[in-house]
Amino acid sequence: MSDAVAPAIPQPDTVDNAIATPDKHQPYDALGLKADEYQQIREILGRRPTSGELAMYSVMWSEHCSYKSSKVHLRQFGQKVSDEMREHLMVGMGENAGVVDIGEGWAVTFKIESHNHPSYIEPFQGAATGVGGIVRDIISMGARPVAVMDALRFGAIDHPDTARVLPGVVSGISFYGNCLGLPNIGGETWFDPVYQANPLVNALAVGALRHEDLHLANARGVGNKVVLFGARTGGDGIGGASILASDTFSEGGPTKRPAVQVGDPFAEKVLIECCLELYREGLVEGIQDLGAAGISCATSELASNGDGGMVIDLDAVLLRDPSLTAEEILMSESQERMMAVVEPSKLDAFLAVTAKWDVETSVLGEVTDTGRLVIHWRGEKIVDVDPRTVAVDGPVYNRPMQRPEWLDALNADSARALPRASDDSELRAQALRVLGGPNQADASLITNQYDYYVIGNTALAMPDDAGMIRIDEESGLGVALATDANGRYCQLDPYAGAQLALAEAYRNVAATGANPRAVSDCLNFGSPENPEVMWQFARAVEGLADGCLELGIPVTGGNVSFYNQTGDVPIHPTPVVAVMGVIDHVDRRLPSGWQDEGENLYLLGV
Amino acid sequence: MTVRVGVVTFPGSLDDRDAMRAVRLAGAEPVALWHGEHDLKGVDAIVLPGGFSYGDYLRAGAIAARSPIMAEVIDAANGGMPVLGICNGFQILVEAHLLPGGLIRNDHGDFIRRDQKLRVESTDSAWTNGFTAGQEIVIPLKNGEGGYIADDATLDRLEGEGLVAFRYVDVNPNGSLRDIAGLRNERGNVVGLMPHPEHAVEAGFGPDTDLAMRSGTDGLTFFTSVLKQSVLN
Amino acid sequence: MPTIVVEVMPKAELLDPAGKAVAGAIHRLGENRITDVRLGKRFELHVDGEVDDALLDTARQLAADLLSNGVIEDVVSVHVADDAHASTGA
Amino acid sequence: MPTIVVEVMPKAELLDPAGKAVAGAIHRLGENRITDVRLGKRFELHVDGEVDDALLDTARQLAADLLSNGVIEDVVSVHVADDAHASTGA
Ligand SMILES: Nc1ncnc2c1ncn2[C@@H]1O[C@H](COP(=O)(O)OP(=O)(O)O)[C@@H](O)[C@H]1O
Repeated sequence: MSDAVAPAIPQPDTVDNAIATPDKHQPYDALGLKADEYQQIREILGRRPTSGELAMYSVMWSEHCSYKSSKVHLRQFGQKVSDEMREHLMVGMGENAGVVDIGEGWAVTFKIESHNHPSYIEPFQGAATGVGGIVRDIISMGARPVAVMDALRFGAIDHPDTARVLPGVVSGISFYGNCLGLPNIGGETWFDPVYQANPLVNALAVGALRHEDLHLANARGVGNKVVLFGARTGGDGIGGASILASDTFSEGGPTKRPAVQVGDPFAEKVLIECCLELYREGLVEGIQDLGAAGISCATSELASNGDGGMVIDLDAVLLRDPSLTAEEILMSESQERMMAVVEPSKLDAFLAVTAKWDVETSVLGEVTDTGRLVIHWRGEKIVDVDPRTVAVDGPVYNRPMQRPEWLDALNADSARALPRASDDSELRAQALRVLGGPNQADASLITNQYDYYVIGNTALAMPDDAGMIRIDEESGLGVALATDANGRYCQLDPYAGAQLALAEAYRNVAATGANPRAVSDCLNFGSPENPEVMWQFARAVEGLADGCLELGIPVTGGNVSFYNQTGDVPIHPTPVVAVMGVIDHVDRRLPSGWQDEGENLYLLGV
Repeated sequence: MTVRVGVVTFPGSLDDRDAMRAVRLAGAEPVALWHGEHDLKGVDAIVLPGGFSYGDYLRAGAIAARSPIMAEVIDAANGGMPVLGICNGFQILVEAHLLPGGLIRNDHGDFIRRDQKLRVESTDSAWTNGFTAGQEIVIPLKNGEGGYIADDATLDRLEGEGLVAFRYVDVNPNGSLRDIAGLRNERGNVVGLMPHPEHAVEAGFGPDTDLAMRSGTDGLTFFTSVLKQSVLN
Repeated sequence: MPTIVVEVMPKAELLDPAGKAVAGAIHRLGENRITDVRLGKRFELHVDGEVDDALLDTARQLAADLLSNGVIEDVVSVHVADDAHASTGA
Repeated sequence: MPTIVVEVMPKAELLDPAGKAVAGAIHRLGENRITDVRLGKRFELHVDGEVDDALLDTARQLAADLLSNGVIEDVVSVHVADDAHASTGA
């Protein structure tokens, strides 16, 4: 904004105003809410929502944040569990990331998450901020992040757009992860034209913590302070919020609201060290990272998981762009921010630590026992909601499902129908063609851009089948991780395909000598409003849940990414499965390669 | 008496803990130093570790070179204290003008991580006296801005005075002029290099060797060299 | 040899971590009148021959398509350098 | 808000691989009148208040000491932006 044109003074849409003007038209549909969802919000509040409340509900009830289409299916992960699966589980599904006991007083938290759509729009920043987001999930559990992995799906290797997307994605992951000082210990790369306009960028982070350092994201303790720290809040990723902004501004309001976010790994590295020092000094009660839905998500989730009430003054949020409206501040997805709940007596010590790390901090408000999340801006009350209605009790859908009619024909059209090689040279040519395919090719063009040495605890990394990290330098205790998926198997049979992905990741971990212990998954599918996609999704979840029960390892968390499609054509169902295993001493690890001449080769299994 | 080796942490330092581990494995006592202080805590030698200090957004090492602790490091280096700059530490030394030339974006444009073969060109320094001249070693390299440049006159002087401490062998990974991987100063107390000796100090976590995977420990000699030197002094 | 200068800056509404880091360094040096810094790129395109309008158009096209990333950057200028502002081409 | 622009270029006699890579990309697009490219930096320093001579001197000092590395780079310009050449600060 230049000084010449003074920004219009936005008129906050207050709670009083909402009561006084019940019939004001609100652009709920442009924010992605359905008419009945909007109606439901009006019923919950007993009035129309303010535009700030509408902003919060719309982002929190989005598919991405509310899991409204997947919830009914994901429940199986919590239901199909045996005692064996519960034995090592310290924190299960539903928290920022699951936490698993690995013995000797150590625990590990890990999670895999997608950043598919942003990585198509702006590959470098999209992939970079994907790594940043998943790492913040890990920090928010009280853990020190110790490694990352990435599972990637691109379109055809010779398509010109792949030449834009792939280098951008890889250098974004490399840049962010390397700058954070987290070894990249493995992943996957796969090419298929179905991902041409919808690449998949799934990033995994793993962290380690002592049992006693476990932190959960909740706001307990009436009078405790709610503190926002890290990067300043800017207009990042709030393309949608501009709809509300233009509704709020009479004219001349801000128009340039980017849909992309720019990551600052340096800020995140400093934030990690700062958070770890805050934990070490015992200065936080609860903590939550800010990702999608930013302050809307952090305040409503912290309040829901705690004593139920919170009062916030939005004017205290440090802004990068002073022209932001309240709605935009609530929805901003600016990276590298965290929200903490701090006892008043520890606030000074808290501020001393953030000052030491040059991390900007502001106190936004405090925890109450009113059961209401109340937000003020410019002296007016603009939000007054039951936080659970925002964060927990959103809509849940049992979407129609239909087994695709084409499925039988696709399965019948097997490789058996293909002509066999008639002689040796043809066979040779076929074998070479398979071996020369991009999906069999050496991935080192990608993996050579990843630092796996940093921290000095990497026991296995690319080109091994699984990555392995030493957790305890004294005892040698470590964990191994592998991620796998095969969209083509899942297209043929999502139930079996998901199980095959699980089995492959499980084998890759077991083959290192580690004992598989827990699972995280990132479920990449097309639109849930397409009954065929919904059927694929349901079958894949069922397959994965049954498979986990069979193998005796629980799903501890993960992520669902819907709407991966080009026009009406969905991607192949691609559930990426990550398995984590434990090894008592990393010295006993088994690498994938031959170590010495004269060793024997055995083929095991069927 | 144990030798105390300071390792400076800047905001964005990444390999500081690894450098401390290397110091410990070499038999010395690591001492954590903080960028914002003027206190060298009476150490006998200093390591500037790898990482991305201040994000390396301006020029790698440029902002860190102007931090409070660097004023002390520069004084100490000028007084003869052994100082080793690894990767970002090398960039900081160059930005602080303790070593000549500059480090720019790799010629191929990408970050690269590889197990790198080096030739030890100079053993006349606090950090290389444990090697034999011409010895070939393998230590990990990982950088985005590792291309060494200087004008021809400077390069000729470095060669003529034997100040090139390490040269890349087989592969020049970043377009460094004359394959320069590391330098020492005239006095031999200050050494900087792009590859990471602290990642080749512990069998099982180092670079691959012909003997076994991840078994390389060639980096340990940097730290034992300075120990020997400090004990002699 | 004439030179076309292309200047590219990060979009004003986006975070510029590099500029932020430089501003931080400037403030630590005690200079607070400079409130904010943005760090962009400056290309010098050395031209063999005359710079005519057609070539300037080509340069504008290159600036938009190749030298900048329209999602996160703006081309703020494409102009022929007056000698004072161009570094001497080798 | 006034803006001081600082322009820094790699020294002409030194290698500039980034510029060379851009030149290569331009040639692959078929444009050969552009023979050589150098890639430097453009800083915008946003100033709170007036830009007086003292502040310009400070900026020149910063340009020489912090914003460039004299061993490998030249400061080619420190000037107050005319609006046409400054991106709009947020
Ligand atoms: N995108 C990626 N990120 C990190 N590591 C990767 C990536 N793609 C492949 N890798 C690593 O490269 C190695 C070879 O990968 P791949 O060819 O997929 O192995 P395999 O076929 O044995 O599963 C593995 O160690 C894998 O972890």
